[in-house]
Formats: sequence, C-alpha cells, structure tokens
Amino acid sequence: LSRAGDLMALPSSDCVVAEQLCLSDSTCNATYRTLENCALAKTRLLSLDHDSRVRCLNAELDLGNSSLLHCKCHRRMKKQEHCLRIFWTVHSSMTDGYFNLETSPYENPANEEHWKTDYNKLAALVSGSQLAGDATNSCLKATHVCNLSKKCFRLRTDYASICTKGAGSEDVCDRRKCHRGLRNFFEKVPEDFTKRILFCPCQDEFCGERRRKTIVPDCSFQYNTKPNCLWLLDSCLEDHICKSRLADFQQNCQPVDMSPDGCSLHNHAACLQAYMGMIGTPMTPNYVSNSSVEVSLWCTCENSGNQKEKCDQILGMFESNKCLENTIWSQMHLKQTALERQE
Amino acid sequence: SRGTRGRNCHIRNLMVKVRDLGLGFNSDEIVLFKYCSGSCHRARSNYDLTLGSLLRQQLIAPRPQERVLSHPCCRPTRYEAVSFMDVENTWQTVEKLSAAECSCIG
Amino acid sequence: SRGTRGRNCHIRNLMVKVRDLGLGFNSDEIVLFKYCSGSCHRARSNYDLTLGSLLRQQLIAPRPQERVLSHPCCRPTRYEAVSFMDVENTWQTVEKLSAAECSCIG
Amino acid sequence: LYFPRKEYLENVYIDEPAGMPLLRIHALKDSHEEVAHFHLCQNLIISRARSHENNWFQIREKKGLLYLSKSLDREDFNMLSVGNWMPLSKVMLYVFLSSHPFQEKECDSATRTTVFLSLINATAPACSSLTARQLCFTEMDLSFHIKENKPPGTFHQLQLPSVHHLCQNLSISYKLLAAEGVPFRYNETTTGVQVTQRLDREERERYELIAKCTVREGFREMQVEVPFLVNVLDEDDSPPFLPNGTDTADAVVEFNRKEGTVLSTLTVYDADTTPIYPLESSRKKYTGTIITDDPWISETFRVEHIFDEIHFSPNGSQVRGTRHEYKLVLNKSISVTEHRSFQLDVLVNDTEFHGPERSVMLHFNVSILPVSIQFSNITYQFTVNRNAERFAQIGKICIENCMKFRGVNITYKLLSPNASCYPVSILQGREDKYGTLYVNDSSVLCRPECKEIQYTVQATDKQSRKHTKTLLTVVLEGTLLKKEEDCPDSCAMSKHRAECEECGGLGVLTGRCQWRQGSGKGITTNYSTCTPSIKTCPDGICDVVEGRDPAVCPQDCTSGNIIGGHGKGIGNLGIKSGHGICYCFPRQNCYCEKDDIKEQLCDAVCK
Repeated sequence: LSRAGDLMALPSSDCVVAEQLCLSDSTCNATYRTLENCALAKTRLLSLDHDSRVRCLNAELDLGNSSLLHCKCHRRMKKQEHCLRIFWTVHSSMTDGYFNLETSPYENPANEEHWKTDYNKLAALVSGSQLAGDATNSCLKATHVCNLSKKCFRLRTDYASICTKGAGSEDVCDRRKCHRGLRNFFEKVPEDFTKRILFCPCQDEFCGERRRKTIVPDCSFQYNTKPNCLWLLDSCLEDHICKSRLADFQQNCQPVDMSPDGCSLHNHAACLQAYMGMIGTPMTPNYVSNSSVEVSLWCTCENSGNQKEKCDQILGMFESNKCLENTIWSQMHLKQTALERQE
Repeated sequence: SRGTRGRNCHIRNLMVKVRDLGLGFNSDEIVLFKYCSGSCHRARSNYDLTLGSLLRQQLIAPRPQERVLSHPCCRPTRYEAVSFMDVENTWQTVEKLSAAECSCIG
Repeated sequence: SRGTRGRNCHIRNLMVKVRDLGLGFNSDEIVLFKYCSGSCHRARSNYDLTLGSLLRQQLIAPRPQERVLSHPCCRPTRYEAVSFMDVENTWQTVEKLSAAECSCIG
Repeated sequence: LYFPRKEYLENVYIDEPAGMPLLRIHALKDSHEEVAHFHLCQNLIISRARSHENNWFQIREKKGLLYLSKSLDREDFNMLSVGNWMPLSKVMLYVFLSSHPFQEKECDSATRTTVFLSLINATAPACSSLTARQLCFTEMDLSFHIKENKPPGTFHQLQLPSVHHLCQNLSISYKLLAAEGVPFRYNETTTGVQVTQRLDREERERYELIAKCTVREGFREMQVEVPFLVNVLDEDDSPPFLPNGTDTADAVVEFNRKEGTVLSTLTVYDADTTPIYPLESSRKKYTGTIITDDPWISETFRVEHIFDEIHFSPNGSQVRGTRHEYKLVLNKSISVTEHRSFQLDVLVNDTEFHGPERSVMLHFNVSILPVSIQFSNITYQFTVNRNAERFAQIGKICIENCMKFRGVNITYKLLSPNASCYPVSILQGREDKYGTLYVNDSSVLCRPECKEIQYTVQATDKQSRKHTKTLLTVVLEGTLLKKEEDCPDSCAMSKHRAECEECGGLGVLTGRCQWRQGSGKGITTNYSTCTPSIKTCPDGICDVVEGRDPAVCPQDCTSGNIIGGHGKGIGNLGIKSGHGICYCFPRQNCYCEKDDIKEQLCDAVCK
C-alpha cells in the first residue's frame, strides 16, 4: 500500500542521484523535506509529539518504493558523507534508539569493482631484493610492499605523521585529523595492501607489537582513562560515517551460533572490509595486545548500572564475536581449526 | 655531441633501508627515496654564460671552499615526509626527506 | 678549524671588460659584474643529509655528467641588466646579466 | 509493569494457518494490583527498508500471546522482502504494555519490547526433521532482567507455542536446573518460569540456571541444555555508609597553599550501583555540600566528588556497588599570613534514596599554618670569572623552604649597590621558586676596580606584600684571556671540539665554550654538542636566562627546524635527542649529523 504510487522505482542507485531525482518531483520533494525535519529533530534529541511522529511515519510510507528507499552508497565515492546523510534521513525514524542497525548503507561488496593492483609485482620486488631483511616478520614484509607503492606509501605517511604529531611531548595529538587520515588510508589504498598490513600473522611479540601499533593507537584508539562503552556508542551514532560503518559491521560480521564459520552472511571479505571501515571512527577497534589476535574497543562496562547488558553487547560485538574472530583468522591464513585455537 | 650533456633534471627513485638514510634511525623498514638528478644546461641565463666564461678565463678563481655555480641547479621544488616504525615499534616521521618534484631553479 | 666551512652564500663584485663577458660584444667599456658565491651548508634539509649519506655510501653513484646536489645552491634571486655602448657607439643592453641578490635556494 | 526482555526472536514460515500461536510474551509487575494489557501499535517495520501495514500478526491483550491473524503466503513474503537482498527477511513489531485497556495515542509513551520475526520463504518443516534444539528452543538466548524489590510472577514460557501447536505427537518436557534456594520455580503444566519472591540485587545480581529439554518420540529420546540467565535490575534502595566508620579527617595547609590542592579525602560507600553514563545524571545522584555560613570558608574551599565501581560479596556471590570519594580542595590560593583552625562539615546526600539516613555528614579538621618569608641566616657569596660573558648563570637564590611552596608567589629583586660596578642581575621564570643570578653586563668584569660587589637581595610575597632581605657578595676573579678572532657569538654553532674550546660565546662562565662528548649509537639524549655550560645546557629545560636570547642555548630552546635524526623536547622545544653532533645556527636551523662528514669542498658540480 504505497500512497504516492511507484515513484520511479529504479534499480538501487546511489542516494545522491536518488535525491536529485526525488527533488525534481514535487510530491517526492515535499515528502523528503518532511523526512529531513524528522531526522533533524532526532539528532537534536527532541521528543516528537504524537502528530509529528505520525507525520514522519507517513512520510516514510509516502516514499513507497521510490529509488530513495533502496538507494545505497559506495565506500570510495566522492560525496560519501552527503550520500550517508541522505540514507539516514530516509531511514531515521523507524527504529530510533535501537542500536542494532542491521541494514548497511553501503553497496553490497560483491558488486563493487575490485581494483587491478600491482601488489604482486611489488611483493615480488621485495622478496627479490636483499634489502627486505627479516622475511619471517610478515607485518614488516607487508610494510615494505606498501612503502614501494606510491599511493600506499604516501597515505601511510600522511596518517602516521598526523597521528604522531605532539606525541612524546605533553601536548595531545589531533585525534579528529588522525581519524580522517586513517579513514583516507583504508578507503583509498587498495585492500590488497591494507588487509595484509593490518591482518598479518605473527610468530612473536615483536611482530605483534608492530601489528598493534599500525593504526598509531596512542592517538587513534586510547584515551588516558577508558570511557564507558555506552558513551562510545552514542558518539558513534551521532556521526553519519561512524553510524554507517557500524551498520555495515553489524550486517557483515553478524555472528550466528549455528553456522560453521560463525557468520550469518559467510562473506569474510565483506566482514574484513566492514571491520577496517570502523578504523578512524569514534568506535575504532584495535588488537588488545602484541601476543594475540583478539581485538576490542577502548572502553569498559564498569559503572554501567542497569545498562550493563547493553554495554556488554557493545563490547561483545568485537571482543567475543565468533564471526569476526574466524574472519581474522582465515585472513591470516592460519588454518588451525577453532579447536586448536581453544588451547 | 648528443648525450654528453646527460639527461635533463628529473626525479629518480631508490629503494633504501631506513638505516642507510644516515639519520641515526634504527628501523628494519625500507622506503622509497626520491632524489633529483640531471643537468640544467638548458635553463642557463646571460648571467650563467658570463660567469662560465669568467671562470674559464680564471678571472674568477674561487677558493677551495667557495662554491660558484654557473648554471641553475637541479633541486626538489616539493618535498615529502616519510613515516616508519623503528625497531622499538615507535612511529617516527622525518619531514622533507624525499623529493616529490624536481626542476632547475635559481 | 674555524671557517673551513667558508663564508655563507653572499654577493661578490668584479670589474670586468665587456669583451671578457664572453657574449661577443665589442666594447671598450668595463662594467661591474656581481655574482653569487659561498656555502649553503646552513640551509640543508633532511633530504640533503640523506642524499649526502647515500652518496658517501655509494648507494647512489651518479654517472659523470649526472649532477646530484646534496645542498641548496647559492644563486641569484634577483638579476640586473647592464647597458653599454659598443665600439660603433651603439647602445647595447644585456638582460639578466648581473646578480642583484643572492641566497641559498632549492 | 515492565518486560523481562528487550527483544524476542521467532521464525515464521509461509502458509502457516491463521490462528497459529507464535510467541508468548510475559510482563512483570511493579505492584501487586497491576494487570497487564498487551497491544501492537505501529506498522510492521521491514528491516529498516520501510514499514508496511500489519495485516498478519495480532496479540491476545490479556495473555500476551502473539499469533498469526492471517496466513502469510508467498506473495505476502515477496512484498515484505522487496528491496532487502538478505536471504531471509526480518520484520520487526513493537509490543506495548499498559495497566489499562489501550487507546491508540498511548503508543508513543507506553513501555514496549521489540519482536524480530524472521520470515522464511518455505513451509514449516515436518516435526520429525527438526533437531531437539529447534523443537525446544529458538535461536534467542534465554536471558532476562528482573527488577529488585518487585512482586513475584511468571516471566517466561519454555514451551514454543508454534511447536506445541504443530507437533502434538511429540512429548517435549523441560526442567530448570539450578542450585539450592534459588528464587525461581518451573511449572510443569504451563512450562512457565516464575520468580517466587522479591529479589534483592544487593544480595545477588545474577543467576545462571540451565534449561534442560527432553524430546521423546516413541523409543527415541533427545536432550538439549541451554543457559538460562537472569540479571537483577538495581533500584536505589540502599543508604550511603562509611566503610570503617571514619567520618573525620585532618586537612593541614602549610607550604602548599595553591588553588586546586587536594587537602584531604573521605570515602563513602553505597551498596547500589551508580551508572556513569549519561554523566550528568549520575553526578546529580550523589551530592556533597559544605555546610557553613562563613563566606570565607565557602569562598576558600570546595568539595570534589568522584566515584567508581567496587564489588561486595555478601554471601559468596559478587555484587557491584559504588565507592564515592569526597575531596576537600582549596578553591583559591591562601595568603602566607592566613592562620586559623576549624572543623568543616560536608553533607553527603543520596538524592535518589527515599529511606531514612539518606545522608551522611563528613568532618574535616582544617588547620591553616602561617609560613614565614625569610632567608635562612646565611649571606650569599658567589665568585664570577672575569672572562664570563653575558647570560652566564652564577647561581640561584631563594628564601627558606622555597621549594616546598605552592601557590605562594615570591619575587626576588637586587637593590642596586652604591658602587658603579653592576655586572649581575636576577631573573625568575614564571614557574620558578627561586631567582637566578646571571651576568647582565660583561664589560664591567674587565674593569680592575671592580673586585668585590655587595648587593641587597629582597624577596617579596606578592599577595601579602610581606618581604625580607639578605646580603649578596659577588667576587670577581681570574685573569682576562685574549679574545679569539671570528668566533661565532653562540657556542652551539661549533661542530668540533677544537673550534668549540677555542671560542667563547653567550652564557660562558670562564670565557670558553665547553664540548660535551656524546656516546651511544643512533639517536641518543647524550649527543655531542658545544655548550656555554654543560651543567645547564642542554638539560632539557629552556630556563629563564637561556630563554632571553636564542644564541645562549638553542639546544634547549630552539623551536625552529632540526635537521637530521632527532627527537624534540617537551612542548616541541629544543633537542631532546640527536644523532652524532648537534649544532645550531641561532634563529635558523639546527643540525644533528654524524661527525665523519668531510664536506665535499667542491664537488663535481662547481665547474
């Protein structure tokens, strides 16, 4: 039952295009403006009275199955933030306050074009050259290969120099710029490079420490005291990019007990991409130590009062997420079975 | 004849161990070091021609540590920083380490 | 010990016959020719230190005519023209002949 | 009334008959007389893509039984899952709760829980094909939360309504395995689980039971066990109390009289939890106010309150509680002359606890001691080498106990002596507790008539204007050395020991710079460098004298470029560590490089 009829039900396109199409149609335009006010009211935590709540709900119904409803965004598109804002405008009012976001605004990774990269050529260059030194440290090797790719090298230096500015002396680094540098790196550098730098298998703590330090955690991950995870979640949901990455992570790394690999979607590539998408947001995850592949958030569930269950759920998305754990293990080509890992 | 003058000023790449940079950093990483090399013969001005001539006629005889250049020099016009992790897995950034662009200047 | 580094980049003067300029003008006049000379040691960057180190370790071994500079160069940053009458009493002006200002650039 | 769960999960297959029971939802009471009314308000929310009118699901208002009001056919399924490429379509329903029959507009405010229905594009599987797990439990983890101090009641039904409806030929029975004395009971006939008494979170906040299910079909018997967890929700039902009865502490103010100083701390416990999030609401829960009508006290002191979670273990089980710390803090700096003692009371109040003794009184025995501003009885004498140059640091002067003072601003001044020789001045950094004597006019040092100079040093406390004096004698010694030609004006410019020790420079004590020979490979804090005085430069501090002129000690004070392997100092000032030899051109770059650099005097490019 869609009142405005089938408004140009196009195949799922990106939301920026869908928005322009909608704005060029007077009915859709009016509906969309209403939704914008509903979304605005929500970000300002204004409690909607009954009538405006109904108006918002009807506005969503009026969208029928216009392309706006099924539009998605691409991870590496130019106007990503604008696209995400449109997505959340259209999907804002239904499950307010409920943090299991489920539907990712990002295009299904399968239909994303995969870059033709020169990773193998550079990797051969590194293996061939005696400069590379200690070949057992796979994280070091992945770094060598990155350093030989112009884009990887430059964007790695960009984020590292921003994130280490102020380190060592007491003035604090610029976390926001550091996060943007990290997002830039993980979005613009082909995954062939970023996956191998972040998920390199280690035999010793020295290699493990390099892996843990990859995202410059002193600036991008740690605070001096651990905040409550509920606070971390709220600061994420207030930010379009973080909210979108969280929805993407929840969808692609959704754990399910009864499935063999622990995942509901069985798409490890999508889960890895979604995990890397969290880096550089207020909910940046990282390895917890240099001697394990466990990852976590920098927050605690102490002092959660009656919301301890919800707080544990937030932490559990990273700390005890079988799907994520299996995905990371498989990327590290460590074919041990889950049993071996229990010892 | 052709080629005796050598290639014009251009950027060159070299895969280098951080240790070999000579800045005292102890790191296992290798980085891409880019530097400028080549002749700036084509960019000379009247000043250069005259100076070259005076030097050849030894009307100007610079003392050993005195540098007198009778042509523009092939130098970086933009630099890049380089970041790496040292052997203590501490991030280090060296500003203006590598050339990003070269041209004949001065 | 002191001063082996030589004086910093500075401007120097020389009274020169126009004929000795080497530009082919035939004039009896003499002109003041100013040129730049001196060390740019103080203006080096991390790039220069690294390049110097790689050259010393011969990790970079430039071919004879390949110029690789591991320090900025002392060059004019402003020029002056010079005018004179040649032997046929015709006024001649040579643009950008003499240095008006020197500094370490690049 | 409240729900024991935030969300429920259930599967729905297509072509199941209308009237088919799906899910039993329970409510628990806040008070005995309440009666639960269940209601579905809004539309069906289809996995956030869009919402749709709910034509298929209804709930029994009294029993809370969700059932299919209309069978879901394949066409319905396709319509509900358009635009959602997930293999199964998840729809969401909100179930609302009220203690009286429902009116539509109440949908916004009422308490609600969320039901996730997984619509499966297939008909319900035959009972024989289902595993014990599927017959006994859904994917949903059995975890519930029950408020403490509330009446007993049934909060869950183990039996799955849909399985019970479809698989009548199977015998499915449950048991609740739990330790002795656990306040839960399982009712065999209704398969309902009941909390049998009011719970006390401060006694126990978590119960881990096991739900065991046995499925019998003919001779075949299958068993499956799943965890069954109950978390007890906290209510502010405990008053504040003092850990070991200490409600009094001393607070002495002597040398440290600075605003912000924590004088003393007292601790208050509470068996209840205190959520830290959202921060503001938790702060207001526990207050600490100074009880006084003396304006001086309320201006001069403030109370700071922090809290963190601690664990009590009343009977072996661990229960969260809160430790509140109340700090008595100076709200402004106190004058050196201030001198008084009194008892300061702080009322701690648990604003959300409505029982008796909701507040506790804390007592601080405050004693403010006067401090004297005087030089210890010695007079000061310093010798200065006649070859010392400007900014040479001669020594430090300060009153008795000066290093202990905080929040006391003592300024030092040299009163000009009668003689015409006046080479020395005094400087004081913003944070320094002493005055630093330094050569301000080195030309005086060469005049033979100036041998021994008497100064009077005055120290004044800014706030009270109290001051004290002492005598300072400066004795000039040493024979004048020949000034070396074309020496740089800063020691830091020299790159080798020879040129360093041949020259003087700003800040030198004896007319010559000092060479600090470094050691260690790579980038080290012990780098080689030429300095006016190894004692003060480089020492990682750009002190007040060095700060006067960049040429004195750029190693500590430069904020310019440092070229070569290095590490910057605190606040990005100076060279904390360097590679090989560090040397500086004041107001320009500093360099740190290995010594083996024989400059290419004139490399191939000269020609």
